[in-house]
Amino acid sequence: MVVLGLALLRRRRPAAEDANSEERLTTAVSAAVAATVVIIAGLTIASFYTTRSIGVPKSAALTITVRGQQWWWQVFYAGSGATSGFQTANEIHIPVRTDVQIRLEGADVIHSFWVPSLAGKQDLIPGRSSSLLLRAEKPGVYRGQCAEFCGLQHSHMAILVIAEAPADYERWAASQREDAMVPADMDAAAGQVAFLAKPCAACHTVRGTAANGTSGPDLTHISARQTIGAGLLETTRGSLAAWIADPQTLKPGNNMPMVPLTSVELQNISAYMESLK
Amino acid sequence: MSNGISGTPPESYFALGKPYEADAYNLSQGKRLYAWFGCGICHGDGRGGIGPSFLDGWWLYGPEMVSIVASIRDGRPHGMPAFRDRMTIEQIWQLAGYVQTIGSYTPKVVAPSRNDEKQSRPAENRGPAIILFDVGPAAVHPDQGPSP
Amino acid sequence: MTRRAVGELYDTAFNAAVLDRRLASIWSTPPGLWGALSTVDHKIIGRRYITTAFVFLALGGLLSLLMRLQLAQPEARFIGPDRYNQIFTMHGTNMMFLFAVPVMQAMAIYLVPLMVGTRNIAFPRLNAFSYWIYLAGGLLLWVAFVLDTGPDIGWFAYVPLSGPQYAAGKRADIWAQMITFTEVSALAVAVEIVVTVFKQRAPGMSLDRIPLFVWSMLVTSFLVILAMPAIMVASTALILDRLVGTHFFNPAEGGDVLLWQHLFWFFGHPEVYIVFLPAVGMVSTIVATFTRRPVFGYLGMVMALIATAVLSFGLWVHHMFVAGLPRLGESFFTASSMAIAVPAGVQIFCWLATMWAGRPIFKTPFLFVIGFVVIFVIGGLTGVMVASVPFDTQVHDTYFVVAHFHYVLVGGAVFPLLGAIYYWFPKLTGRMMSEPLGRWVFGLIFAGFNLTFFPMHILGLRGMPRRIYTYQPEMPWSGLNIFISLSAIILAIGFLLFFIDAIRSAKSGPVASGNPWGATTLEWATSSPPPPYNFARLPVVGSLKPLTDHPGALPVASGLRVDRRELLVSSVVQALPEAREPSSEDSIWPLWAALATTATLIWSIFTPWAVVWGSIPIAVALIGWFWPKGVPEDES
Amino acid sequence: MTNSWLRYTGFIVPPLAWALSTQLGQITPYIDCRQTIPWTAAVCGILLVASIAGVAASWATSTGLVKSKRFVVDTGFLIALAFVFALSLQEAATMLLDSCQR
Repeated sequence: MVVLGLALLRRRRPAAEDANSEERLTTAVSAAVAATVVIIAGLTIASFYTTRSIGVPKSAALTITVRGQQWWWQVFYAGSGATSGFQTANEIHIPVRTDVQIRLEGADVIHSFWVPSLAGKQDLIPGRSSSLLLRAEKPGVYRGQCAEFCGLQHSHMAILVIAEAPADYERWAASQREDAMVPADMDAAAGQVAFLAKPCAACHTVRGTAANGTSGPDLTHISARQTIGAGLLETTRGSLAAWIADPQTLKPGNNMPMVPLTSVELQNISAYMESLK
Repeated sequence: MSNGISGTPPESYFALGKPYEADAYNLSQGKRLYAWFGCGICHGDGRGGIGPSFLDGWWLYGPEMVSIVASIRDGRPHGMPAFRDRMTIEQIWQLAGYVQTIGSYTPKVVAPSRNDEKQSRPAENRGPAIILFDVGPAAVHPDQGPSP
Repeated sequence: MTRRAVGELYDTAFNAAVLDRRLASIWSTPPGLWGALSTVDHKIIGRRYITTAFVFLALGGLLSLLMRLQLAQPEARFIGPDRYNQIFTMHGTNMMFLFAVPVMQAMAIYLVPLMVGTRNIAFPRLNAFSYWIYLAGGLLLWVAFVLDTGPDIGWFAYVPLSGPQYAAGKRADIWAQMITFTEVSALAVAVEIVVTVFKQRAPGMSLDRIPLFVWSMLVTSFLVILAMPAIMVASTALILDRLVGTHFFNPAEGGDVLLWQHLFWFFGHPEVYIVFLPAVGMVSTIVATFTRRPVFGYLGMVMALIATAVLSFGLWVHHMFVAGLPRLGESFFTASSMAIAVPAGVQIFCWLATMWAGRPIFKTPFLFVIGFVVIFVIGGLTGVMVASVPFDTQVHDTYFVVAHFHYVLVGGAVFPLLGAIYYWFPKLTGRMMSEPLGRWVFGLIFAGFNLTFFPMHILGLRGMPRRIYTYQPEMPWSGLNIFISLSAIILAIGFLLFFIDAIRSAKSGPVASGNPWGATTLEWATSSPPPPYNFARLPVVGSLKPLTDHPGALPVASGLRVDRRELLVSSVVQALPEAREPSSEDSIWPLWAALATTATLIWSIFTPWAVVWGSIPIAVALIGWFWPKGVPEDES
Repeated sequence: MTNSWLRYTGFIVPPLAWALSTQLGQITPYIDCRQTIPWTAAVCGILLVASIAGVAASWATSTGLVKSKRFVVDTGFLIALAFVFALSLQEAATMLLDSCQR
């Protein structure tokens, strides 16, 4: 196909040939078409070989289920035998140099799971399940993003894949399995009371408390995650307070309603959130 | 604008021609609030459960918006909690509009959209419910006491 | 011929001047508003169609500038997510359904009857109807957008996002109904063109003597007829899901979300070729004229047109490579997508051979063809890349794909179209467009286009997904985005200059002769602009380039009546004359029918009962339409 | 009579075979994956042979025609070649890829 470009550049030579060059033209065009056929066939075969090499193997060491929600990622780590499973959001931890199978489910509309540096993308389609293989060779934080247009906040639907040494990964997983910490200081304790009394608990789960809502992300270890709002803001007490005070200005159209709170309640709840390591 | 209860609806209610009953956006918001605030835990998808049904055509306190708003805002005896601290008054009106739509026996011009899930009853946009869902007047749950 | 009744008048009885007067009185559109509303002249309707489509092009261009404004810097707040989603949906929908397809068909409405040497398109009233329906669909969409209820679901409106639960309000309904409008009009035009080409060719114009533009429009029309029903089924199912409560796309009730994608892309991929193939015809015509020789490899070109058209129906899954289908099945589509590069290559090589052997004259239309070749080859290369499954899983839904399809569509269709406008403008208006300005237009658009869209390839490879209304400052995208936004201004200035040139030239350009370019096809055999009856006597064709063979006057056929609108019907393969056929006179009923249909379709967004009650005025309009009026055209 | 019919097989058989193969290619991988018989490859192979036969038939019978008829047959023949090419690429895919791969 690159030959096309060359032919195009050469074209501008004044061509004052006679009509009897018709046959040579036929030969040239036929040859060019034949060359195209050969090149195309070669490319296609190469493409098939590549496709073959990126398939999902029959068994993976770890399986993580990711559900796409408008507009965040719900992540399930299954338990096995004695260890219990747990839930997190917008952040996946994986051990390095291990094949990790990501099972993808669509909860509402079609999303697409895409971590460019680790693998190609795969759609999350309601009513269907698909899967994808991740394998990180080097530890690090890999950013991913929803690639299929999924509504108002398609732009703010990022996911972090954190690849770490197997020991670090095990430590992280163990801490995630724990229930939420009991608030240590006064503010956080008051925040917990307010959290449970206000509608927060209707949508969010904090394991170890009465809060067991399922329509929002699991907040049991929210402060251990790097970002809130699906990659929108870094997790700090300030950003947590800003988010709780007015989620609709920070991420217009998202599914968290503005809950009327007094400034003291807001302060306490964000202190409580920050304490959920 | 005296309407018999305190906590009057937002000014826009009358200015815009009762938008909470006749505006698809507000009904959709009400539908989201219905899910977010766990109404379904007691009232199911409108067929009732722990709490009374909306589909059976019987309103314990009448089908008017003000009384539905009052029920949501202040709660009612026998288990209906008060939501006045959990929602803004506007949200309560939106939710009330939606609740009224669930039990509507005459078709409304507007409706929230149906859900992509298993259909256990006629969707809101298929009103009136009675054509397809005629359970007759249901007995009041014993805990709810007699009709007022 | 049949026995001639007393009182009938035939063209054999008159000399040229009298004949022209007679024909003009029977074929011309009466002046005034009523005449304008009831005309069935393919030239007037074609001009209207083209103008309307270009208005939509300008509006769509404004939308894209708004998008570039918003994306010029990270976390910009010029446009909120809701409006932005409406804007990109409108841009895509508008460009595909209201500009690209209609403008190609519009060119055909104007040119095909002239190129095949007949007096009007087949089914002229249906033609008028299709324009009104198209206009109504476009207005519906734009009025909705202005009222802030424009669709916000992307131009391919994937369910469930466009379904009842996630697309509240009437936005998606308006989108789906707009599809119905444009499909009805596109199907109507396609049928007219097929019949015109098959049955109304000038005597002697056998299948191997049809101009390549006519071939391309014939193939395109078949594509429209075969592809559009898929989208009509899809949009109807969507509307039923949304308004009536069916569950075609609801997985919880046994529906399937992927069904939409299959149906949509079964239409959507041929759609690309519906836009591209007419452009192939335009390029072939322009190349032949400006290299002073017929296009090399006529047989190969026709084969490439047909092969591309058929193959285009087997490519749709390459839009769904990341939907989790079996890789083996997907690879079948890789194979087909790769194979379609072969006919595309044949076309390119044939044009290059023509240019090589000919003596090129570098006028503006030809410059656009050169631009087309350059850009389309780049678009073709990236096309081969995205046809590969492993590569596509990375770049799917990123700016790489945005760049790719703009290269293919703008490069492959808009460039030839602009060239075609410069080329046929004298025929359309009787005046020439400005040559120096034309060179500026070409230069600005070519440079602006490449500067705008080439960096998008890089953005895509750096991981920028499409359809995001903003991005965060820490992403490595902001530099290129501001560059693209600035380049878009160059592109916009180029288009602005084009519109200025077109409007100015239409009013006061130099007057054109009948055949200003020295072209060889039949549309140049009549005056510019053509008289209402196109040809005083229908030409007879003996080769591919009738005007070169008979530089003076063409051989003509005679024996047609002049007291009614009459044209000649010929056989499909050899184009031997078969019968004289009346052509409809002007009628206001297509407009009434279009209005009744429009009212019904828009009403049905609000209640399904509209379909029942709306059928009454439609029936009335159709009865009026088909009622015999006792005019000479009604005679068998 | 038979000749005139055979002439157009180039036009008709390969596109049909290709369309059929493309469609079946969406269905048979699921069956292949469960069983061990490579249905996809078999079906695609048979269709490829059929389309080559169609091309050959139209080639063999396309002599001695009126120019405009000859044109139709020749066009069909060239089109057929494009589809044979597409089909053979599809056959290559069945050879190289595992039908269970998603």
